[in-house]
Parts: sequence; structure tokens; C-alpha cells
Amino acid sequence: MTALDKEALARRVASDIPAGAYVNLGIGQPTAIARFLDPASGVVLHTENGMLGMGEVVPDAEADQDLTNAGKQPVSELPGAAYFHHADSFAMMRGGHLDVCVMGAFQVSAGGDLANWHTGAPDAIPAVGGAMDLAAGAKEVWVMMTLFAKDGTPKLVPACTYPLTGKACVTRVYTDVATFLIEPSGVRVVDTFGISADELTSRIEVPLDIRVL
Amino acid sequence: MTALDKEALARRVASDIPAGAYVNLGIGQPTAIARFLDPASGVVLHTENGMLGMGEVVPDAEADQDLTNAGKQPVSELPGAAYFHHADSFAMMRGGHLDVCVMGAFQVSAGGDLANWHTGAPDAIPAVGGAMDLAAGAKEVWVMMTLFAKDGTPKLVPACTYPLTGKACVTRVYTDVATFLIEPSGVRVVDTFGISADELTSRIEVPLDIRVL
Amino acid sequence: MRTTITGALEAVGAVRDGDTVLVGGFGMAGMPVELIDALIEHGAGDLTVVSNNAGNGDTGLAALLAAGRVRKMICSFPRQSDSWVFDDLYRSGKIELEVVPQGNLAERMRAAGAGIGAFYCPTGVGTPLAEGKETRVIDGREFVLEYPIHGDVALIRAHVADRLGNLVYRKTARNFGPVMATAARVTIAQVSRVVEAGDLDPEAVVTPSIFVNTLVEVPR
Amino acid sequence: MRTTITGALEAVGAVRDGDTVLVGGFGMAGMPVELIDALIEHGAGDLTVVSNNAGNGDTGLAALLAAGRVRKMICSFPRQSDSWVFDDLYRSGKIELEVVPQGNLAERMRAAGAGIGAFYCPTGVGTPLAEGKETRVIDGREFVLEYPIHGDVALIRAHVADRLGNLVYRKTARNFGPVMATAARVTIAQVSRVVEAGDLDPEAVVTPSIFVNTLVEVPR
Repeated sequence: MTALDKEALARRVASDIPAGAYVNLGIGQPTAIARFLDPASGVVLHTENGMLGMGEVVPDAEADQDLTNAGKQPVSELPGAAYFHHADSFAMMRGGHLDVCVMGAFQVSAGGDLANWHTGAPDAIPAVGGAMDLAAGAKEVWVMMTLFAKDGTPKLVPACTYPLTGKACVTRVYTDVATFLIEPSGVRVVDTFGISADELTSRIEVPLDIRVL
Repeated sequence: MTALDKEALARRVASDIPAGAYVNLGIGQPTAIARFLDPASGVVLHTENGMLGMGEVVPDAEADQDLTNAGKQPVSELPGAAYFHHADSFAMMRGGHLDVCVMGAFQVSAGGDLANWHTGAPDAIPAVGGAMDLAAGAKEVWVMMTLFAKDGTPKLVPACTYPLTGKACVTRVYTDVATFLIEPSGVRVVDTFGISADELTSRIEVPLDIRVL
Repeated sequence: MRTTITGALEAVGAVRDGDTVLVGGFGMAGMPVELIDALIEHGAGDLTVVSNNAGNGDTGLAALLAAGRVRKMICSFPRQSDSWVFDDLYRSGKIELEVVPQGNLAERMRAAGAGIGAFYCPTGVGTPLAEGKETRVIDGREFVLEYPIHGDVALIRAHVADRLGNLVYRKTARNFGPVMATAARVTIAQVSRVVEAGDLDPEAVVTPSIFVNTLVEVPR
Repeated sequence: MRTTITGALEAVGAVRDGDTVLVGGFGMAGMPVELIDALIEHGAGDLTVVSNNAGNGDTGLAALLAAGRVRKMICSFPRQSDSWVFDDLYRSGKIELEVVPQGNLAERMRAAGAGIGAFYCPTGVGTPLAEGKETRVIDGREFVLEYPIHGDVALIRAHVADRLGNLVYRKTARNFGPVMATAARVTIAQVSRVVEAGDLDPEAVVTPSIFVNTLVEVPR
């Protein structure tokens, strides 16, 4: 078994989304999860710019400027869709009605803190979008990321060093080399891909429960 | 000139409603004002149960159970109407978007305090409906009432003895015998009907500016 | 999660003794009469009911009150010409009453559905209904702090649903339905007709399916 | 008061130097480009602009920024692949920025339109965007106190209006339009078409005419 590529990771996350769930897929990589959802599962996609029943990203040739996802890509509309304005859309998120949201992350802490909006670099222009609202509002916040940054440092950490998006909100972390559940008792490893238990525990500073492996 | 009957009083109020105004007419007597609005004036009626563009009360034979005013009487829908839910309807009221509301009253104070929801009697079942929201939210709160209660006591008073609906909210008081403006400088009499200035000032404990009479 | 379509009695099985039940309708417009009838048959009691009125005549909410199932009413306008059932219970001390300005009733449920913890509200300042409540002056104006009203179950009536649970309403029967649907753990909507997904105009959906757990079709 | 129908330049005459202007759109979807062009021609400056983004490419909001008319941006997501106009102004210290979580942006304008004085909000707790703000624990959960954002003028784009000013939108171009329309003293809506009163379905009106002061027809 080798580490998951982007497509395989998206497929891995998709396989865990419960039938009938209302789901928000964050900008960037999580958008790809939509392609791997079984249409028969009845999963309904929410986009925070005001829609339930969003379909997939469509080619530019079919683009309707008035119909985009949160990443401003053109998308399609599925039967049973509904449009609503921004206050209603975020009320839906913040009121705890979404079953799952999946976001990328710079860092996730062992306690489920999420950092994904700002690197803290002094010259970076801050931009948060709906990330804090999703972190605060969805019933389950799942993260999808590579486990290690390009310089090899782990992104699952004892405590986030980047500015937070939300406190104690992440419940699952899907990475290219392992899947983690953030539980009250600690971080549990569900599966691994191309990494040994020893390597994983040696490279991650967070205590891991790897009993199931 | 004699005191105004109910119909004449409704006509008197109607004549002061500006063209194009968005207006809420309270339950009971104010409902009758609708009949005296010139359709060409473009006045739009709001009913707090969720509609703009409400028409007049219709006979029971034409009643649609799903289309009523705030007094639960069947009404008609005018071209250009819009329906909305209760939170949106009251947001509209409380956000200061209605130009005028007209309500009945038990008492109005010289400072514009309104009492129209509860007599304070210990065995009365309290019921407030939307009165407090209208009092707090409309740009102008007008009262329409008889000036004197059945026992002859005035209902325009130095200070309300009944429980308040809203503080310092009433700007005009239309009564069967006189019309009053509640202004920062005091209460001004605009016109009278079948009552002399002397009788008015002697029967009302509120200092009145009657210069125009 | 997926919206189910079922009978009224099965649907109201979600209500437990002691629950807070949000009941739609403004008078009879939008009143989910058949769901209330099923709730009476179901038998849950010790309920707190949130509704604009406290029952009209002898049917619907009035019948639930008459059956002795309601411990407390939270409403804006209990006293009506035909509210004799409630009036008798109240006068004989058999029911609690919390009177809430109509806009606060709607906004407090909206806050529950929107994840708002509390809000400063312009309505009721200086009146007996704000007595004992926290106030604050903001930009020179006085406000009262109001808290959300969460429901365990909402019983509402809409006009047409699609199979996913998207709802449209009819005229002023819309009233509290869309707000209550957001404020309850479980929302049960009685509708005149259920159509296929795609049969409703997505621009005209008032309550998106995410807020609806159960549909009960009652042709009218 | 009655909604007027006029040209874009006349409409934006309502904007004064120093005003807070709410500008609809999420990226280009729902962006009232022709109204912004008119605002540039009109010349008002020293503006605070509230919009989800801080301009894309060189048109619309980006052109207003490039013209030097904006003192401060209040938005949720300024940094984009094509936000070079804003990026340059920000890096050279020529524009102020208040970053607001997208849901707070929407809810703070909703509060302005709904007469709410302030509200306790779940978003941003424990993050740098809540630093220095009042917090409160309600039912065991921490909330941040957020205040309304009022606009002097709102510039929005809708799909079709009737002559009274009722608006319907198109797909996700709806986004901030309905909320901004409620939050400004004066709302100017650019629409593709104006129809007669009665031509829109009253059940499907999204922004009732009471919130719209001026219509500008821009066929597209």
C-alpha cells in the first residue's frame, strides 16, 4: 500500500460520508470529493454562497456566471435544489444543520483545534471567507490534507502555532498516509497508507492510539 | 361641526397617509382606514402575519382561509403583493422600514408613551400580539381612538396608568373630537370636531398647544 | 439526513413527554390540524407548546389543550374571541403562560435555528414584558436581551413538498412555519401534496429540505 | 416610499463622500457592475465599502478601488488570484481592511436591517478575529458579541423587478443582495428587466419592494 494521491484521498473521504447527509465541501481539494459520491446515496451538497443541491464543477463552456460554488467555479444544479441568500445560508451553517463539512488545513491540533485561514506571516493579506462559520457550525468538521508539509513537518500537532480558525471543532483528519479520529480520549488512527506504525508515531508529536492497526 | 363617527375618523387618518407609504393598520378600528385610501396613492399595506400588498377585508363568501390579516379576517391580495415568513415580517417592522403604523389605544401619554395591550386588571389574560413590535419599529406610530373613555375620563394623559406597550413612540393621536401631534416641545392640536378649545383644555390634563385653532 | 414520508401518527411518535413542541399557524391559517390530532392520539403529555395563539374553537391546538397535555403555553396572543378552552385552563390555574411579543417569538426561534446565543432586541423596552431582563444602551438606544427558543419537535403545515423535503407555502399560511422548521431538532411538515425532486422551482423554495425530517401528506 | 426607476448615474447620486456603501456580489455573481461604473463616474470618495470580496480583475469593485475612492474595505475574502488591485493598495498602506467572517458579515447586515442592537455569535471564538471583543458563555458555550453593519447606500444586482420594486434573483447571484437591501438607508437595485406589478409570483418574491428605493434597468 502506498500513500494516497489526491484522487484516492477524495475517494477515501467520500466513502465515509453517510447516506442522506447534508455536506459542505470546502474550497480547493475537498471540492473533488463530489465526484466520488454515489448519486444513489442521497448526499446533498451545500455551498455557502447560497444553494443546496449543488452538482459538480462544470467545464467553462457550460458555465453560468450566476451559478458558482464557494470557490467561484461554475457548477451544475441538481433536481431538488434550493437557493437562498447569504444570511439564510450561514444561519443554516451556524445553526448546526449541516451534518459534515470537509476543509483543508495548515494545522490540526490533538484537541481538534483548526488552523486553515492564515499563516501568520506578517505580509500575508488575511482572508477568512466562511471557514470560521463552518468550523463553528457544522455537526462534524472533517479535515483533508497531506499529513506532512513540504518541509516534512507534521500538520497534526500538539497545539497549533498558526492563528486558529476554530477551537476543538475537528472530529476527523483524512490525510494521504493515515486517517485520524479526534476523540475526547485522544487521537485514534483508523487506517494507514504506505507508512508504518513506527514511522507514524516517530514523526508525529501527538500521542496516537494505534491499537486497530 | 360634530364629533367624527368611526367612518369619518378612518377617513381623517387616511387623508394624512403620504402617497407611496408602507403602512401597517392595527387590528380593530384602524383596519377600516384601508377603505379610504386612494388606490392611485400607491400606499402599500403590510400585515404582520406575512404580507405586503394586502387588499381590503373580503366577505366570508370569498374567504380564503390561507389569506388573512392580523385580525384573522379574510382579505384580498393586490397586484405586486409579496409573502414572507414571520421572522422576516417582524424584521421589516423592527428594522424601521414601515413608514406608518396606526393602532388603537387605551391611553397615550403627553410624551408619546403608548398603552394598548393590557388593562392591568388582575383577572385579564395578557395578550400582546405584534403591538410592542410595531411601537418599537415603525418610523411613525399613530394612534386612532376616542378621546374619552365611556366613563368620560380622557385617554390622552400626562402619564399612562395602564401597562405600557412602548415608550415615547406615538407621534400623532387621531380622535373623534381632535387630532394631536406629539412633538418634542409638547402636544399640539391640529384640528377639532364638535368640541371647543375651552372644553378640550378643561377636560384634558395634558398642556395643549392650540394656537392654530 | 434524508427526509422520510410517513403517516401522521408515526410521524408524531418523535414527541416525548415533557418536550417543547413548536406548532405553526396564525389562527387557523397554517395550523397543522391533522398532526395535532395525531399528537392527541399519540398521547405525549407535560408539553410546552410554542405557538402564536393558544387555540381557536375546539379543534387543533384547542383540542390538545382540552386533552390536558400541555403544561405551559408560550405565545403572543392567547386571548381571542374563541379561545375558551385556554381561557378556562388559565383561569383555573391549570396551565402556565409566557406571553412573548410576536416579533420576539419569531426572532427567538430564528435565533435558535441560526445558532445565535442571544440578541439585543428593541421590542418591549420599558414594558412589563421586559421586567427583570438585562438591558443595554447601544448607540443611544435601549435594548432588551432575549434568548433563543429551541424546540424538540416542530409541527408545521406547508402547501407542497418535494420528496427531498423542500417546502413551499400558500399565502399568509406561511407565517411561522419556515422559522419553526429551523428551530426544532425534528421538524414534521404536513403538506397537501408531495411532488418529485425537480418539480419545485429552486428559486421559490421557502424551506430547504435540510430543515425537514418528516413529511405527512394530507390532501386538502 | 415609492420606488423610482431611473438611470444608473442619477441613481448613484444618492452616494455622498464618506458614505458606507454595501456592494452585492460574490465574486462576479450578482456584482452590480454598471452601478459601480456609474459610482466611479459620479465621483464620490472616502468610501467605506462592504462586500464579500475586494474586487476581481480590473472591473467592477476593482475599478472603484483603482480610482482611489475607497478608504476602507470590510469583507470576508479580499485575497484572490485576481485581486491585484486591492493587494497593491493594501501592501502600500493606501487602504484599510476589516476582515469579517463571511457569516458574520451577512448576519451583521441582517441585524442592521432587522433592528437588532447586537448579537452573541458562535463564529470566531478563540480566534484572532474575536480578539478584544466581548464574549459570554450561554448554556455552556462561548459566544462573541457582534454589532450591526449599517449601510448608507446598497448597490445590488437582482434578476427581475416589478414596478413597485419587488425583486427576484437568479441562482447563486442572489447571495448578499437580499440582506444588503435591508441594511441600507437607500437601496439601488440593478435588474435585467422591469415588469408590471402582478407579473411576479408573490410567493417567489425574495426582496419585497419596501426595501428598494431605486431600480436601474440594465438588460443582459
